[in-house]
Amino acid sequence: MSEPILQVKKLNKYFKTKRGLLHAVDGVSFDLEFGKTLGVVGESGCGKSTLGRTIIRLLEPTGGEIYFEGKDITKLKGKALINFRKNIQMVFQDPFSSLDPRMSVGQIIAEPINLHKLAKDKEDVERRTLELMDTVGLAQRWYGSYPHQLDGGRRQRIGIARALALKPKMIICDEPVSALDVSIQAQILNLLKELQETRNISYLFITHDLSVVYNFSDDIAVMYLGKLVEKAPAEELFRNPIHPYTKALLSAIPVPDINKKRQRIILEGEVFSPINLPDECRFRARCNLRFDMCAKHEPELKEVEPNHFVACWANN
Amino acid sequence: MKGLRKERGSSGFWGEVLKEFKKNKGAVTGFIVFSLIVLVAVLAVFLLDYKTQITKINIPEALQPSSWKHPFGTDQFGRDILNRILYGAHYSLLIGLCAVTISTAIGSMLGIIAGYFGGLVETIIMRTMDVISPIPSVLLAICIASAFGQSLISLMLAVGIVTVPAFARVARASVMSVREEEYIEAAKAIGASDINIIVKHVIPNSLPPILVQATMRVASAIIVGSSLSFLGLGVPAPKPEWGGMLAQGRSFLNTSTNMTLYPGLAIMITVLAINLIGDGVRDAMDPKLKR
Amino acid sequence: MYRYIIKRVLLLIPILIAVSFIVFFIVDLAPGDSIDAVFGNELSTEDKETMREEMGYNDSLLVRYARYIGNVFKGDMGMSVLFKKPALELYLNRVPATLKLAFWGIFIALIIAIPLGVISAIHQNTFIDTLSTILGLLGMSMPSFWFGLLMIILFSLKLGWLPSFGNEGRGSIIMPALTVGVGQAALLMRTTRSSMLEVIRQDYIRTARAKGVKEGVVIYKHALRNALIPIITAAGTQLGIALGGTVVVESVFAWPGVGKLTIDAFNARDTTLVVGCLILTTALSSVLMMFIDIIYAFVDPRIKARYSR
Amino acid sequence: MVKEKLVLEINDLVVNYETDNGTVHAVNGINLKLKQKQSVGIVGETGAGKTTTALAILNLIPQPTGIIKNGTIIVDGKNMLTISESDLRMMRGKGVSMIFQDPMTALNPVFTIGEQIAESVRIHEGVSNKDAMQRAIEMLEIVGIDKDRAYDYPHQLSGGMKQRVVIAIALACQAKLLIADEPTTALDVTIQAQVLELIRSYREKYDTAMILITHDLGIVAETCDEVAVMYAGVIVEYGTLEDIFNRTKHPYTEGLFNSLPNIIERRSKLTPIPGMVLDPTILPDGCVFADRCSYVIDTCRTTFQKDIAVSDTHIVRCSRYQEPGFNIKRMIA
Repeated sequence: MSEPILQVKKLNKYFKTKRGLLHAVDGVSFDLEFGKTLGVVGESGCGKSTLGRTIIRLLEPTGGEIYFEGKDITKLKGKALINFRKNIQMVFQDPFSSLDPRMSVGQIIAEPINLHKLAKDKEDVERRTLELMDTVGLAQRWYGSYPHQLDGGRRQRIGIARALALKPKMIICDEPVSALDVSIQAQILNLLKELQETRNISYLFITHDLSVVYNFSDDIAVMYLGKLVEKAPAEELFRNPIHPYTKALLSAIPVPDINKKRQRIILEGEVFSPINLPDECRFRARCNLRFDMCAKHEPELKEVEPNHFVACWANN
Repeated sequence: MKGLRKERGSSGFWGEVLKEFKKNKGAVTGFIVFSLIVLVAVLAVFLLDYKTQITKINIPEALQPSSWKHPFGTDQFGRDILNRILYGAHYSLLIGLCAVTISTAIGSMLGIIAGYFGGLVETIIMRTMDVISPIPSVLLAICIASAFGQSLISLMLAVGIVTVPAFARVARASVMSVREEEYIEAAKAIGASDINIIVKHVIPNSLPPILVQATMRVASAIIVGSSLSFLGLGVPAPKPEWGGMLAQGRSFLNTSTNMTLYPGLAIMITVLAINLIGDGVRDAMDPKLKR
Repeated sequence: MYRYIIKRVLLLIPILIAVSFIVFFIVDLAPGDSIDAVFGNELSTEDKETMREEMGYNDSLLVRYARYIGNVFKGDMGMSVLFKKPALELYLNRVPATLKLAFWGIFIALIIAIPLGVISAIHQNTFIDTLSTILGLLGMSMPSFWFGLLMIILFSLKLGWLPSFGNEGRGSIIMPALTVGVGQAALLMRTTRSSMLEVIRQDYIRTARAKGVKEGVVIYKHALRNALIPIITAAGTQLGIALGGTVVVESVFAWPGVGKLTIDAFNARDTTLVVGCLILTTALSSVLMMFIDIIYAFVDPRIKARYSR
Repeated sequence: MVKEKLVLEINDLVVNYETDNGTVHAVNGINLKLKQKQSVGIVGETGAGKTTTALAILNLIPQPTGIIKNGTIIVDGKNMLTISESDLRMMRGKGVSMIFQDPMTALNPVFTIGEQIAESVRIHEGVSNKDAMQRAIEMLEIVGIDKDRAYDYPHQLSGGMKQRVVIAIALACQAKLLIADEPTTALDVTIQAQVLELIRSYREKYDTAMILITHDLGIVAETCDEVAVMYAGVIVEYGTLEDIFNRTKHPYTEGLFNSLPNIIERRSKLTPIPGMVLDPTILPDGCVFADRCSYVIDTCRTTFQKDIAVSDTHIVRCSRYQEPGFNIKRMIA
């Protein structure tokens, strides 16, 4: 196995709030292989977006380490940080607010080229911009248009083109299709997949949509209240979910198929906010199998089958 | 439901604002009237002679009613009220425009800095504003105007300074909401520096509320300016400032309504025109209020 | 809730101290002093100079300010040179008249503005809306002192219905209060209209209609209650402005309030009185603003929750 | 066929919005019938006219931009578009009630949740304040919220709980017809499962007819008897679950299925529908889907096929369906 492109070790990101310390990301560790996709799933407020933003250093980590191609990037500053960002880019969730409404499509895509002075002259900038528009399937006639004149799918293509401009090795996709209609969603997912095949880009793919992540990822990590509770290859996770939360999550997906009837597990209660957590399993309150240990300590992520990691006392 | 318009390279934000503005009848009327006032103000300064036509005392012709010779009549010194109003236009316009330029420049700069950087800088700036803003603005303006002596410049400064906190607040709020947008994060992610982000993304996007505020404030600055002159703290007589002319008219309410009626009407029309423009600018920039 | 009020009151103290310094500083910049203004021709230059020395006028700004603020904490705001009475007493004598004027003004403004704004919003883009929008613009563009003078010409001089000055006599409050109120009514009407328009589009209004709630109840119970928050803010600000802004109106109608007192003090370069008036007026309007903030809590449970934390 | 009493009958409904950018053709002639106990899922993407249809049933189209150009909507024998204002009010909440999409904004922030439920009861049952409140508390228990929370304000509740309150309001007067407009779109999957279960068990108890509006075919498969597939303000295909899921006839329905990432069978590539949604201000002469359809022929661009009955239960609007041997190639797992 080759060296992973990204290694995250015991990463923490806490926020101070009025009611206490919010553990948005709490001791998350994982590796991402070259050219592969790791899907991170979880419900709103589980910290998956914070995780992505901390890795690309839009947020300062509270603790832990991030290695990119074997290099520690946790504490990079100034120029070094800006240079690091050429390698790792981000596609955002909201195709409305992630594009500056005052800039035209051309200007938005050209911005990274200009910032890093990748082009020789103005014509070169334009040529590269148009090339990028071609790559993401955006007709050249949109070059001078403004984001609000385009629909969600096209806007998301602009975001992807902007991320590609720096020829990154890795892209963090933060819910890139959740604001889009299904027919457009499929277009964007196919585009991302194509780019991975032709350019060998690695993805960290953050989403709440399990069917999307199943289709798109090689490995899937399930997050609950800031912690990874299960991680396994996609097929394995869907065939053999072990953590009770993963089981419930999978059974809750409505399946557009009337020929297969499934048993549904309905969880009690709601997702809590991860503020001032006691030392106990954070899923305990909603879990259907509570052991004594669950109330005493937080379970660690352990490999229970090859490549299949679970944090649950039931499997220890 | 958003229509997908398919025109290539359209005009962008400012083009759309202009288009919206042009659709607004009131705003266009306001703009035309305001342009005429500006034109009149400039022409009057050049064409009317200050010594002979504006300030020359001519007691025999005092307090005349409207006539062909003096359409708005004459004041207690026999001076033609129409001429004085035309000549006085530039005082009010200068006070309104300069005062707002001062407060917009200072206020929004402070607000942008406070909003973007936050922390201690923000605390210092905003606490200072908190100290200035509870002082009733007319009283503060009176204070400042009298501190700098009775002159046009001190009046502008006075009217300008009292609105600085308002601009700082608007600018800060605007910047803070822009700062939360994902495109700021996106710019950071592609490696843009703070200065870059402020100049290219934050300022252009936080401008609309500041501009709306500025337009509206020109109107109120003209009123505050003429109020101060009315109280005897503004442009000194015999200069024909509209507020000052009204103050003189007070002594002749019984004998000459003209002296009170016309200068006030002039203030009102000017302010109305600017308010119409302000409404137009606001509606054109704020898609939320449309429909 | 009580803790919040106490906190607010305590916060007011440092702000007022800072305000007093700024005012003290600015007033000090003004050329001339009260001794010149009051005794200009009666005393010789030397006599005036010894008087200044005795009264501590020649000390540095900071020394004078420290002395002043020290006295203020003892309840002494100094003596007015002009009236030869304590500044605090003079001010307190005048406050009722100003409060009366400001409150009547805002009352008139509210009873005109809220119904008109609501009607305008629910009949958006109709004749009524256009008409009230135009009236609003006119009201906002009219200098209050001019409106006051026009009313004097019509109602006092031509018709002889109302007294043209002072706080005595029947109906003396009517014209000053209208003068204060009309401009504010215009502003408040615009706030009401836009706030109502915003609220009417909200989903919860649709929910209310879907329940089968009567249209009138939808507007006056579900919508107006939510729209009130910005209206209260605007009314509060207006009240604050009214307190300071009555200066002009008080001057037009020779209304014996604090505004007129301040102007008289100014003209006489009566520094002690000017500073006193400004600080007290600021304090008064700050306290009023605080009450407005507390009123919010009764309208909006979200704000109440924030306070009680 | 025996004429059954219908809960809802929509005939040739046309709704436009007059905007600054032109006339938006939101709903362009739809027909829909609903019997007691029956549940129909309306499926379609953004701008298909689903919500407009729902609001039209309650005669709640936003004024003054929204205009009902044509059609009748008969709920329980009453035409919602022509009855008097007071009759209409009595129908709203009692005859038809609606669950709105966004629980964050559907509740009035300045009233307690108990009060908001009780208001509906008070209007329709003519009971005292106290009894209405009692009923509101019962409703809260039915939707699984502790009765102590009746005096809470919406901001004190989580998103899932707010949606339960919205449901409680809709169910409070046991309306004959329930319209649920994307009731779970704003919610997390585990909460979505709770809410759907709640609606299902309630309907079972009271035999309520339901229209469920959603973009998620999975939810339809689990909660509805029949499906209407909408595109650009038109129902392009209508049928039972079996008809739509297993005997798909319209190319758009096919496209929807093929675009979906499937958790039963993992495919490496999805098959999206090419192109973008139709500009709603321009209504074409021909079929609304012609521009994106992979089976398009010249006639599709000039004439728009009327409804064709495939069977007693199955209707499709596609001119190519009549061609002998025409079949779409939907991949069925």
